[in-house]
Amino acid sequence: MKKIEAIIRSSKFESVKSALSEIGASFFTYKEVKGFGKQATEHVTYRGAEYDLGYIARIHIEIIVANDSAAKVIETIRKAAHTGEIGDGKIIISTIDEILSIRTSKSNESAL
Amino acid sequence: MKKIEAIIRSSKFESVKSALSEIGASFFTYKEVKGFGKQATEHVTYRGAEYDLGYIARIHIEIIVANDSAAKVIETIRKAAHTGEIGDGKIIISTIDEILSIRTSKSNESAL
Amino acid sequence: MKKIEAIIRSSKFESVKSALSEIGASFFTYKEVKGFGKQATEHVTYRGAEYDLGYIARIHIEIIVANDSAAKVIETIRKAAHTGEIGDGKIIISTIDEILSIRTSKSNESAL
Amino acid sequence: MESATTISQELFTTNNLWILISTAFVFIMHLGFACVESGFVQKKNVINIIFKNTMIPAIGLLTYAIMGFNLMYPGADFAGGFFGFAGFGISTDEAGLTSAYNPGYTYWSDFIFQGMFAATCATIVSGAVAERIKLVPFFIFTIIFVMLIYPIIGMWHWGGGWLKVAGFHDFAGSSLVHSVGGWGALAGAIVLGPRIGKFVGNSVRPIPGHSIPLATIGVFLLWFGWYGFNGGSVLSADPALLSLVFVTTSLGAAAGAVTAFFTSYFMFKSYDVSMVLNGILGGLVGITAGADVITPMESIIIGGIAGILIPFSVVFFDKIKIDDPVGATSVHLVCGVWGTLATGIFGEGKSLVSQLIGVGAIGAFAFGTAFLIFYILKVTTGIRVTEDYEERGLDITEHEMEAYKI
Amino acid sequence: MESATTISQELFTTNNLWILISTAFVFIMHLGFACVESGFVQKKNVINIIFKNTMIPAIGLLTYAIMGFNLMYPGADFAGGFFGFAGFGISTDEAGLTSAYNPGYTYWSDFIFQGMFAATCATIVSGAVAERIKLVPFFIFTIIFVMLIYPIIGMWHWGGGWLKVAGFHDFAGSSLVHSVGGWGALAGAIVLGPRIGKFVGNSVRPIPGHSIPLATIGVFLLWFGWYGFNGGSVLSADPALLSLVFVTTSLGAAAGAVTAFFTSYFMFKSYDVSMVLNGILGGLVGITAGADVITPMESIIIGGIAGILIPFSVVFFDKIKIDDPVGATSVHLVCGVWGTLATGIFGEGKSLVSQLIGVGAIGAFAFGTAFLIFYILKVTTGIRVTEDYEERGLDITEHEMEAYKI
Amino acid sequence: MESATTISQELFTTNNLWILISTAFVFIMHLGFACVESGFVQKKNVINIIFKNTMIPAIGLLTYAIMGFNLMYPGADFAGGFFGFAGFGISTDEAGLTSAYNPGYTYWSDFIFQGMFAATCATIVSGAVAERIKLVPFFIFTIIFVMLIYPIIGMWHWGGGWLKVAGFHDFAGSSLVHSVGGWGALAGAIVLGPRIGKFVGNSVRPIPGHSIPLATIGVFLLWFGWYGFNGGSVLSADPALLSLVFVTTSLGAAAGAVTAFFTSYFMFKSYDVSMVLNGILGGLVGITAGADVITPMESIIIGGIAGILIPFSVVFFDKIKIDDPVGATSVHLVCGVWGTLATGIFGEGKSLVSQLIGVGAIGAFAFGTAFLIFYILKVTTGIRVTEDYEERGLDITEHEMEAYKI
Ligand SMILES: Nc1ncnc2c1ncn2[C@@H]1O[C@H](COP(=O)(O)OP(=O)(O)O)[C@@H](O)[C@H]1O
Ligand SMILES: Nc1ncnc2c1ncn2[C@@H]1O[C@H](COP(=O)(O)OP(=O)(O)O)[C@@H](O)[C@H]1O
Ligand SMILES: Nc1ncnc2c1ncn2[C@@H]1O[C@H](COP(=O)(O)OP(=O)(O)O)[C@@H](O)[C@H]1O
Repeated sequence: MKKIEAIIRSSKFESVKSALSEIGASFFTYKEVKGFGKQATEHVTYRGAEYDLGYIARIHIEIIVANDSAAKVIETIRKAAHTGEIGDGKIIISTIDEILSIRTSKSNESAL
Repeated sequence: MKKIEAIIRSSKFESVKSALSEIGASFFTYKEVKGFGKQATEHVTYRGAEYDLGYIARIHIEIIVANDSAAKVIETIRKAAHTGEIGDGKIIISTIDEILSIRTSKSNESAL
Repeated sequence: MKKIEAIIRSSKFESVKSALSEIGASFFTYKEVKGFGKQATEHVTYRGAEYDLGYIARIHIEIIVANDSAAKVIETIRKAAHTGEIGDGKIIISTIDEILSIRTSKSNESAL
Repeated sequence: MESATTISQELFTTNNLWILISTAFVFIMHLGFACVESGFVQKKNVINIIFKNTMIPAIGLLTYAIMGFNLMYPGADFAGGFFGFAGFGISTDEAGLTSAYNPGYTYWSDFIFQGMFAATCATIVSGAVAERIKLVPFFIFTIIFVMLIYPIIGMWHWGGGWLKVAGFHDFAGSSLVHSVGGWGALAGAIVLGPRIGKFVGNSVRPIPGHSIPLATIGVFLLWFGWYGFNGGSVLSADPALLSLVFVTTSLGAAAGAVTAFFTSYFMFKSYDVSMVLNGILGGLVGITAGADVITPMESIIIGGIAGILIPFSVVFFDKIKIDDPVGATSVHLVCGVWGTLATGIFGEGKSLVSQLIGVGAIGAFAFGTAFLIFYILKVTTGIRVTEDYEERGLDITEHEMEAYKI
Repeated sequence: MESATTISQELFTTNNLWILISTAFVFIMHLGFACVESGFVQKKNVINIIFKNTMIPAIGLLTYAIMGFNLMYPGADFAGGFFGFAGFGISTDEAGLTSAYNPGYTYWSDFIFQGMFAATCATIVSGAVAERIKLVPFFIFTIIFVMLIYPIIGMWHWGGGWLKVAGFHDFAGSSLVHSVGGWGALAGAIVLGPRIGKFVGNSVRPIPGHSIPLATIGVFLLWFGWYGFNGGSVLSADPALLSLVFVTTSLGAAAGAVTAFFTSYFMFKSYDVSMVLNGILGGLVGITAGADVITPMESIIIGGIAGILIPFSVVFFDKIKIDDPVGATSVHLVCGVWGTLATGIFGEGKSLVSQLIGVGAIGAFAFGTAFLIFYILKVTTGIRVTEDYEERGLDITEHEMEAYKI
Repeated sequence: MESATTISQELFTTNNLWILISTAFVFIMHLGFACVESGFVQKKNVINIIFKNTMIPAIGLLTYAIMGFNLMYPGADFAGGFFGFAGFGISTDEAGLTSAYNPGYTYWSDFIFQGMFAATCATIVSGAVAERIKLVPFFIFTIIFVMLIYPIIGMWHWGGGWLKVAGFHDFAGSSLVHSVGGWGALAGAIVLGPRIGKFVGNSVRPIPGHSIPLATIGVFLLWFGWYGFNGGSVLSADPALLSLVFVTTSLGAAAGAVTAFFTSYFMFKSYDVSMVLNGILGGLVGITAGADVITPMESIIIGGIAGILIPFSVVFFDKIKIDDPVGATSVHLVCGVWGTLATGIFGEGKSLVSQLIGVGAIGAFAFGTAFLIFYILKVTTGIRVTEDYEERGLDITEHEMEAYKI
């Protein structure tokens, strides 16, 4: 089983979500995170003093898939989240030992 | 060392927390996340237009344990988070290279 | 490629951030999480009833690095986040399969 | 106040203007209640409490126009009685718009000032039953309580009924408004039972409110509105009495804050802002029955004792496992009763016995009827949401909305 | 009202005091608008709407001092006309500060009460164009709208112009203030187009507001301020008329809440607090044109129909793909027109024909000029922020600030 | 104003009513301060600032009743003096409740209106020392400042003391209230030192407030309350003067908003809402000393200059490393001094020299005593929380509570 983590632009979340559901991968977990990267963070002012907001608001998606669907999911996310501008984000793939469904106690492919 | 991630119903957090502390596993980290899955998301209305809230509020627990206690922790979480209704969530187990205590600089078992 | 997760005191975030940028590791993602550990959680009162807040507010940093820079990054975080008091937090290191840049489609070292 | 025949048009205009401005002040108390109660509930039940507290003044004004006003002020024919009714609807002739009606106000001013008061008692209840009551049964309760129970009790004293004759004194409603609401709150909290997880075994698990700034805005708006609540109850702009009422009201609130601060510090060893906020409200409720007949020094004593009562009362209701998320019973019932009795103790020419009779009669009737209504609703429509709804929160389940997207 | 020559200094003082207190009440409506509009927009555009709604009353007061007041009240020379101007700036002689100017108020009171009204119509527009309009063009629109369009239309009726002569009746501004703002809102929403993602194909994607508590505070403050808006429009403290206006205003709002509740429940099967809040505002707008000439019972009917119109109107504008984030057109335009017509139907001695003429003329002029201004701005400076700015939100992009650090 | 012997009961009633309504308006300023200051601090210190700003008016009213009132208005025996005292407590005879006391108000009205003012200066200080001061020492400071320092300075001018004789003019307190608070704020900020991390080397690290909507609500409520602050200072409902004061107050605030907008735009190239909000407050503070003796046009100039001063002042205090989280010194001290001087420049028959003497004497005494109190507290009880407390926030550490559960 693979865990795919994608750190994407908040503004691209809707399109990634629908792209994923089109290929049938509509189960996942996400949260709002803050990112530093090559993209300059927002430049803001408060009471006359300028400063960097210090981060870019991003969405972190976590999705567990069977080994053979991983490539397709990765490609789908990459395409849907792509703008070509600095700040598009990263996809991180790792191997997990097991995923277990709390409801059914089944594991791996049958847990999904 | 194993990393156990559990994505559970927010309403089950208290019972998972006390179940874990009963078996002595009272060190962990958690955050609020949003999940998509088989459970239909909340159906809401705003100014006359219906829509899906688009997610279910969930809690994501992350707990690092020694290999030999993993099975017990997993089973404890599974039981405490179980309702049998769609939407109970998943437990994801993976192997980590190392855990390091910032305070003591000790690693693995002795870092916990 | 290594994934380094650090769960640190919120109050140490600024110093970890600058320490990382000094060694050139200025790309990462973070979020606010809540932690249980040996450190007693805040003791609070509400309308005459005392209770534990039930958690300590922490920052969870996630940073992907090439294998050979891992040690340096880990040591940098450890030093910058260290106070010696209970509650300093943990650093978790694991091996990932791959990191992919959404913008360039390059992977691993060249994705960073 | 001069008699109706001799008052000048100038004074009548000023008096009437003050009653109307007071009406607007009392109106803002509804926002005060909405803010206090929504601030003290969990994030997941905010829409629900706002929905109730927005509908309540609307329901209150309309039912008061339909029959409340004529139940509460049935006229001289029912003087000294227990019940009277002057017919449905509101209307007046030309004379009703002059000082011939009353030297202090026109018929319309009378109606709207009293009508704005009416809904207050239901709003008090909504706080105590928050986070677990079903919406429709609550509205049924509200309508009955505001349209019938409140005006009937009000008639006993302000409408010239038997309590008036018995020498009872309740200037602006420590009993007639606040304790009536408080008794309803108590009845509701008992019939409903506590929120899930509030009492586990013998321990009390606090369920903190989601926004203290919101609750603070509410308390200050209530204090502000109280200048109309007590000030308008002078029923004219009479300089001597009105200025006394402003002073006693202000000092009562201030004293409540200070004593609640010290008492809660000694009890809990913390600077608990929720206690100070409730202390202010307790002081205001306490001062309301006698604001016209006590001295400023006495107002400090009465408000100060109210502020001391608050933390004890909150702990007491927790101990007997009555779950009142916003402290409505402590503020409105306990301090309402205290204020009414204090008027018998301190008020010149007032009798503690009459006050006790009033407190007892009002308590029996308000608590009894409220308990009955809630109980009948419980066994018919049901009054409590399901466990699942309660855990997920009423906003998503009953209103299909979230209060915040932050 | 007695004539200027006979009124006593006492009555004059009371009348004038009421106008000034009303001014403060109307002022607080600007906070009400700021809260409603910021509560109903997304978190990322909160600073932007607050910025606008803070600048608007400032701009409104200053431009009204510079020329608005003298455009709206050019004096008897222009009676029955379409346009008049009494010169730049404000000033008065001694007599302007006595009842010789007017039995109800001094010259300064007249100016400041009217000036506080002036900015309201621009505030209404800001809600409808929220989350996507550029700041500077919006301010240019505001200045022209408040300094020229609003006073010219106001002159037609309140300034003694042709609509006055035509028998038109708009007591406190259902048309002159609210529908003028509503027409501007409609023009702006049309010229700008909908927010990205609001209409996808044939489906409507709701974009929920970020804080319902904030919106609720706003609605209650507006209701509170309305006592000054309508009450002050009596232009004296006359007890009979003023107390009637308080009653009709209150009951209209209450009826709007109740009918919006039922209508939206039957339409959407949910207890939608945003509809109830808009229902209250609709009731208030609806009652404003005739608050002085209808009975309390009629006020319930007028406010109640306004509350029914609200959910239908919201759905209608969604259907024709006009995106109005806060419902300004439904509240101010639809209910403003309804209130004006209702005055012709219910108001004693009022003519529906005159009301129709007024509604038509005001609509044509307000919509036409607003559309023109927005259109010219669109093709010159541009009025819409870039897609990137819209997605990231105007707070970060235009103001370099965030509304919350929670 | 007619003399006491000739004023009619009607005018007396209206005058007195206005003073009491003004009292309620001034009361709401305390909510305004609470909102502004809590909005401009970090989320972790919200309970703390709310706690202070809730206790301050309570403390202020009680200490003013105990001795403040009789220190500030010791009576004719001390005319022209530096210090006087008429004994502890408040009380009056029958005559004190008639126009024999004063044609504008009763004794009780006098006390409560002045008492509501009293706490304002301590509230101003609380903003400047926010996020790092210990609670108990702050309350000790507050009690001394409100019970002694403020009334003594007030006596110099309003109590008929030496500044009165010297021809000093401060209508409603640009100096007596705002600059006194501002000097206290400056002293506190200096003795305490900046928050951790505010000044790093030569650079200023902004620490943004946690809720701009909350701060905005506060600013609007302050503007609203100012109608009572300045309007009530007319000490009667005199139509000519009162309406002028409403106009100058409104235009001063509006001008402050507009010039702060432009100035901050030119300085920082951004539309900074925090500057506009402070600009409004600066305009209001600036106009307060002369609101009764200047023309509307002059009020625009005075308020406009105040709005220009704000951004420069904020930057200046940052440069000299005085850390004032909410900008209290810029708003209340800088604009308070400016307003006092402006009265000497523009006010008919007013002398700039007298104004300078007043500004100097008040500054020396207020800053000197405040510095001394803070310094003594620093070396005795300590005034600053530990670094650990400051980093974790005062809400959790001093109050064991969190402001939000969102
Ligand atoms: N080494 C890293 N570890 C973890 N997260 C990273 C890393 N590098 C980038 N990110 C995340 O990806 C986001 C986008 O990266 P950025 O360098 O700005 O643009 P791009 O991905 O187009 O090169 C960052 O804001 C951060 O959240
Ligand atoms: N493949 C997946 N990857 C990541 N998270 C998942 C995945 N499938 C489910 N989840 C998480 O688990 C939650 C529960 O899943 P759901 O399918 O609704 O119920 P159940 O676990 O009972 O089958 C989801 O809301 C989501 O947060
Ligand atoms: N086994 C664990 N798994 C996941 N997170 C942990 C674990 N142990 C500790 N943590 C995280 O590290 C934080 C600090 O741990 P704690 O035991 O309080 O102090 P220390 O790290 O100094 O021993 C906790 O609050 C928690 O967020």
